[in-house]
Amino acid sequence: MIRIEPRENPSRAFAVGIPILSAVISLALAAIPLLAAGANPITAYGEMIRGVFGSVFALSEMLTRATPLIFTGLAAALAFRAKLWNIGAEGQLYLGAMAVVAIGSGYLDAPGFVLLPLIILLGAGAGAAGMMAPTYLKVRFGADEVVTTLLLNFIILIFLQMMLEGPLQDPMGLGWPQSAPVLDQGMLPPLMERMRVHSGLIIALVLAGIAQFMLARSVWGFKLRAVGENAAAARHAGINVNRSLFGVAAISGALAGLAGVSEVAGLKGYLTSDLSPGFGYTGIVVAMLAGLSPVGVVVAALFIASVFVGADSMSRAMGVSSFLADLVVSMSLLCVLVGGFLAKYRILRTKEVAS
Amino acid sequence: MMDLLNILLSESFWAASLRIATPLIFGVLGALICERAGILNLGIEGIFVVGAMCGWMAVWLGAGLWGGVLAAAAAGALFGLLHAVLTVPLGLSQHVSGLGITLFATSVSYFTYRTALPDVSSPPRIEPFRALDIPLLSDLPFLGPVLFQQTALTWLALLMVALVWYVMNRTALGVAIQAVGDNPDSVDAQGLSVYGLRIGAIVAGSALMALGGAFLTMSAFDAFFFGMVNGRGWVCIALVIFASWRPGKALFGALLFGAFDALQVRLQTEMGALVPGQVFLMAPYILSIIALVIAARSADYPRALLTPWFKGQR
Amino acid sequence: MAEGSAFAPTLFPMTNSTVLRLNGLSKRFGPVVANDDVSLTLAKGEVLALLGENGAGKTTLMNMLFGHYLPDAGSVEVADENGVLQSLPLGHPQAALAAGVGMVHQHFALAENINALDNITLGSEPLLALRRNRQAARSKIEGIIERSGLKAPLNTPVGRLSVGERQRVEILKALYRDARILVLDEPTAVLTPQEADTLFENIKAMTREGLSVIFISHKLREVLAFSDRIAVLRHGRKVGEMATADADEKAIARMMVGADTPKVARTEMAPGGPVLNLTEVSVAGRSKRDTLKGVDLTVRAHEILGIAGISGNGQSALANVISGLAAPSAGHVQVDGIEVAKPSPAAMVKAGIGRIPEDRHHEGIVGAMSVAENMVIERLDDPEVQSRGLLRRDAIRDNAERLTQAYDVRGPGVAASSRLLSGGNIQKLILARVFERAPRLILANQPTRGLDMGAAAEVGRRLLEARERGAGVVLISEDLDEILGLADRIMVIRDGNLVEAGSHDREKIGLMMAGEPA
Amino acid sequence: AEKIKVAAIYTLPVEQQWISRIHKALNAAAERGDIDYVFSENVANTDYERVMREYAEQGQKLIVGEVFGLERAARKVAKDYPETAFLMGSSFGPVAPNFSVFDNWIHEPSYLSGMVAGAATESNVIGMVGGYAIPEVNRLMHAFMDGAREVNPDVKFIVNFIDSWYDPPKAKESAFAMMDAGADVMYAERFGVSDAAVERGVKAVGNVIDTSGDYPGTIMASALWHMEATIDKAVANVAGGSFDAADYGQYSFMAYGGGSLVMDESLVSAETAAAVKAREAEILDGLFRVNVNDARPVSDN
Ligand SMILES: Nc1ncnc2c1ncn2[C@@H]1O[C@H](COP(=O)(O)OP(=O)(O)OP(=O)(O)O)[C@@H](O)[C@H]1O
Ligand SMILES: Nc1ncnc2c1ncn2[C@@H]1O[C@H](COP(=O)(O)OP(=O)(O)OP(=O)(O)O)[C@@H](O)[C@H]1O
Ligand SMILES: [Mg+2]
Ligand SMILES: [Mg+2]
Repeated sequence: MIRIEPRENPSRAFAVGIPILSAVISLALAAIPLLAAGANPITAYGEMIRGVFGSVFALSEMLTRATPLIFTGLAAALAFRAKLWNIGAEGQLYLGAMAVVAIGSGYLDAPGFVLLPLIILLGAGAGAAGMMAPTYLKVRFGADEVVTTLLLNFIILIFLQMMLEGPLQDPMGLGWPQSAPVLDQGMLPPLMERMRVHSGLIIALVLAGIAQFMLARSVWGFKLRAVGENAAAARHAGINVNRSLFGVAAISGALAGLAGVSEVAGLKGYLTSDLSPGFGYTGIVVAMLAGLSPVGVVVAALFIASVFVGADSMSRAMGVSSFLADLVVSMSLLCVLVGGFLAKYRILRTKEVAS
Repeated sequence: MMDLLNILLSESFWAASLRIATPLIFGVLGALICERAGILNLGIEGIFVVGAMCGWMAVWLGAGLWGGVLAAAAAGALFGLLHAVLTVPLGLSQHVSGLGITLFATSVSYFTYRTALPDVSSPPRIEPFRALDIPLLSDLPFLGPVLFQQTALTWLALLMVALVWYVMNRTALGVAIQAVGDNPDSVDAQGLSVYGLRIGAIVAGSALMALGGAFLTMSAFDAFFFGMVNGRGWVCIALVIFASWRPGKALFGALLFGAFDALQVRLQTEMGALVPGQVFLMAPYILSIIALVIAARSADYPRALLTPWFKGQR
Repeated sequence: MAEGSAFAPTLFPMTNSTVLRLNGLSKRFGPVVANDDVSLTLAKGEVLALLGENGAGKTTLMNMLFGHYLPDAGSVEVADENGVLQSLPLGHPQAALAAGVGMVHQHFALAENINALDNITLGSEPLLALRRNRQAARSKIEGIIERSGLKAPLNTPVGRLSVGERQRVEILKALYRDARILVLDEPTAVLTPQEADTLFENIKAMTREGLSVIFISHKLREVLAFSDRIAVLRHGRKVGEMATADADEKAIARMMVGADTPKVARTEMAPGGPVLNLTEVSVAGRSKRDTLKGVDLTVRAHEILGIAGISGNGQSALANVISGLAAPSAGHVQVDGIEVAKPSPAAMVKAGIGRIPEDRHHEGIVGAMSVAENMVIERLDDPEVQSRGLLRRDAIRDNAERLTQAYDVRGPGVAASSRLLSGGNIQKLILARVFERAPRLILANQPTRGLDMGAAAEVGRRLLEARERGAGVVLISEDLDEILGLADRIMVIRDGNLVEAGSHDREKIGLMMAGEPA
Repeated sequence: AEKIKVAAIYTLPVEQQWISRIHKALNAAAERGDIDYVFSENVANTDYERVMREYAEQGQKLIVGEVFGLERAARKVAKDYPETAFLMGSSFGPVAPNFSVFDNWIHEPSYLSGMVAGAATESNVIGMVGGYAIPEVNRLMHAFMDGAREVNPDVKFIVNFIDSWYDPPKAKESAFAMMDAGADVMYAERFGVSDAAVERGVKAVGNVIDTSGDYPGTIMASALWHMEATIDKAVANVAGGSFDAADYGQYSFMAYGGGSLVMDESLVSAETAAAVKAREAEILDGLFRVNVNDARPVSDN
């Protein structure tokens, strides 16, 4: 028989060592597909590390990939803290992105200090609206938000396609379903010459810090935690549960919307329907890996981005199928998940007590 | 211009609805079994991919159509087992594990497919399931084309609805699965294994989900493509709540969704000039949300859904 | 008596009729020693009462017997059909069930989405069989109901049954498995006195057919009335056994806590002006328990108003109105003569109402948050707790340090999760939170349910103290003894109606509760 | 000669019709020993720029791909790596010194295949199932429609986009719906359409790739795209050190062998075949120009 017991005082070495160990194990497991594809795993690991840390460019690429994940990870982490299961960050990201190009691609030719804040605000607002709707359906009708937010992702994506073939289409785009470019002064400034990493990263980091602080230290965070951990007790204690839910829904949606803002106004400059390769969904994974802690989200996002960028670059260097990257990411995700468990619990084999 | 009524009365519309619904029926039933036992399985989208890939590949390697069905189910069961181990004895987050399984199953399938077939410019075809064409029945006026010219997998799906209903409502196993999804302690106190029931339900449910994927490559089409599952798994997650975790309603929900989809393509061909095509593509999803809002009040969730349970702990 | 010794002699020497023997069972949970070398025997047809304070280890001991927990040491022997003791494989509920041990858990272990019949037969049939023989099962259960008098609707989903019915379904579950040894863990905690008496009479009748029973209870009245023998646990050790015939309340209490428990004494006191007025208040609920039909109620200062009644007659609705969780569909609520315009929990707290909720785990505390945070959860607007939206963490901690001292809340510290407190200490936390604000009115809903005598006495003392200070108290309880002991005035709630009892006559109130004209 | 190092970056898997043509041409060049060929498929637009830079850093001499989703960024990368030659599918023009563009300009054979379809339909209804309404697709559909209208002014079109590159079951259902609405010839832009045609026994016209082997007796004609001309020209230029920014679009024209029509003459009437061939000759001689129209096609009703 197997028994699972919480560890009494997990040592610090344990808390740090186990995640590292599980990351190492996941790399070891990555040897299986590598060997199957006929590549030398040892060389491959070297390539993988080089792909992330081998150059300023590689590092910048990793940070670029982590940026939207911090936003969507925060979006999921905060909502999940209140047990509001927002699976819709992907759609909210696109709402934010649509707001950016709706206003920023020439509709309003204002100076940067007006346009940029406006873009950020509107993008966040659009994302927030995208989460308020399902929250309303949940509060008012009891409609499960996992499902409504998930379905809204599809609806918003189709809506986006419609907009990109309609009102938002770039008249100069030769008919491609894409928006006109965001005006130069509406773009988030890059952080480094000739690199893609941009100031969206700074916004993401600052927001993670604020979220961490507010969660632990503010009345708002107190209420949020109480609602998430035990809504009935929170209500009994006089906390307005619905207001808390709407509040966190707005913030969560806004963060996801900012992911869209940062991708459009920080990176691509215009909007297409394939802006996000699933950042919204990966954000959920990031949030849970982080144990729903905002600072943890930053670490988890960097981890996921490193594994992806490293594995992707390695697949190219080794000449194996580029589907390897997602495979390695998923394997390390599962390993780290199990590792996190082992850090908190121990599994005991109990002998049958003969009596 | 054919009007709406004409469409709704045409047998080909209903046949199409059932065809489109078939993978969803498998998927909803699978998700239903998992959730009845208290476990959300967001791995469904990836398990669809695995089912589509393995089923097709087995046939392509010469296992025969039913061999392919078995291979798909086995592969689905395997990934279900992984999800089960992570979420049941280890009690890890069902959301993350599920999304992780989807990513894992999808990338394993793609990587395997590409590594096995590095140089195909056009995916290899198999001889898929053909419409059954049951002699007399197929010639029945309306029912003939709608029901009796479907493939064996559609029939299997309908059979599964009946089977799952029977197991859930008429057997001790079904009662135990319902109980473990509501209050694991009730099962534990009666000497049944909570872990066993949950793991079993997830494995069985995942095998069914994989058949939904297999239908795409072995009946609806005859080859495997990247991205061909195209969100069908997620739709099942929505439908299972719409169905209040009941097999009969699951069939109804899947058919409804299939009918919307079939209607959508027909209306789009008729009215494409008037309304952007996307309006029709959105319709099934919007209608699902509306249906959910209407159904939500009466939906009684498996109470233990998402809550891990550990033996000997409180 | 050899307190805690490994070889504590059992009062009754083993006889041929011994059906159960626990030998030196021990169990630790991390640093907590829940059971330490406990031995017990049980004779055929005997009713053994297992007593002890909250956390003494009673449930743990029974859980080891039944196989939920694996002991760290010790063994269990159960008599087979021929009366020969056989050792029981440990850690397997299935083995215990097969050996004829049935257990009714402190917390219901019922699936609410399936009916009573299915709950009862769960696990007794082969899982992979294609058919079930429900007819046979039904007639067997009906036979048991016939013999035991434990009536419960079999076809209704358990979620719709009352607590009393659920309790009976739990027992039917055990009897259906042909239990020869029945373990009942606080079976009457949620029952009315009448229900409890009926239950014990039924069980008593079954012992005459050879059923042996161990039951756990904090209610000495029923222990003295229905048990044959008493065993007492303290801090995980067995500290004594006695025949019930030789026992009295005082002796038992001393054995349980190692000292006499203080008796709560109520002195008469002249009531002051009204602090709470309900006029023609109605609540339209979905079930009987959530419905009020035009009730009038006045509570005055220096007064404890006891609300007696069988559970599910509208107590929840009444409590919800007073605590602001439910808005009346008609009528007026006045606190200190001022109409509460928009009732909400926050408005009620602001109006000076302190609430002790019925379900302390579910409504009273946020288990994952710290003791200190739970201490201030009702006054987050207070400048002592926050300034400009930020928590004043030092003040919050100091407040908690002071209150845990003053109210003797014991546990792993104010920074620890409140979930880690025992039930009694959770209740003390809530008392501290409520009394600290010197409320004008206190709503105490089932405040001592599940508490041991010491903790219950503490709650009573605090309520009387508040009354002396000038607060009004609404005490809703199913424990008639508690109401008789504490209340200045008693009303009976039945079918959503409130009626003045007019006296402290136990008999008369009992009849009113049952709905018979007094 | 020394082998040229060539890398390709595709945003979709190499089975996608469009991409498969580039992939095929590059593979052919690799087999001949002209180039060393590596590729990355299914690269998200977000990652595309990184992959371009990685290949450039690796020292690839020629990078082939499609930059419809990132026109500006791609040109920026090219500027940063002047030593590398870029040949990209693009809607815009080339940028000196090293950024060349191409596109699948097979509107000419599409027009011809439209003639085949227009002559073949008896119900005068032709169904067209597309993936996304992008210029690359719209253009070919319009050419096809023009061709059909030339031989049959009464023909009506039903058009449907499934908003997915890869959902053959969905494309198939869409095709069935069109046949229910009377279509008896299908324009098979997506996988799945021809399958539906086979099941219902109607005829289909293929696009970009030749699938007549898979659906014998169903595919009357296909407008094919051949990237060989484009690729070989670019590789030769790189090898000769003369690669510069140019529009390679013309190498997809019929005159350069970049586009062609195949017909299954057993399925096409002699009369039609003759007319088509006459038109084909005119196009090759530059006597007939097929119109280019990138607007989203809609159903007639
Ligand atoms: N899940 C748990 N994990 C670790 N320790 C626990 C857990 N539950 C309870 N404890 C410990 O057990 C002690 C007593 O808790 P418990 O809830 O069993 O009290 P109790 O004796 O049942 O009291 P009451 O009858 O008042 O509810 C607590 O102080 C706590 O430290
Ligand atoms: N699963 C568990 N994990 C951790 N601690 C536990 C567990 N079960 C019991 N304990 C601890 O063991 C001790 C004995 O608990 P037990 O529930 O047996 O008390 P009890 O006598 O039944 O109390 P009560 O009268 O409150 O029901 C308590 O301190 C409790 O916290
Ligand atoms: Mg107990
Ligand atoms: Mg207790």
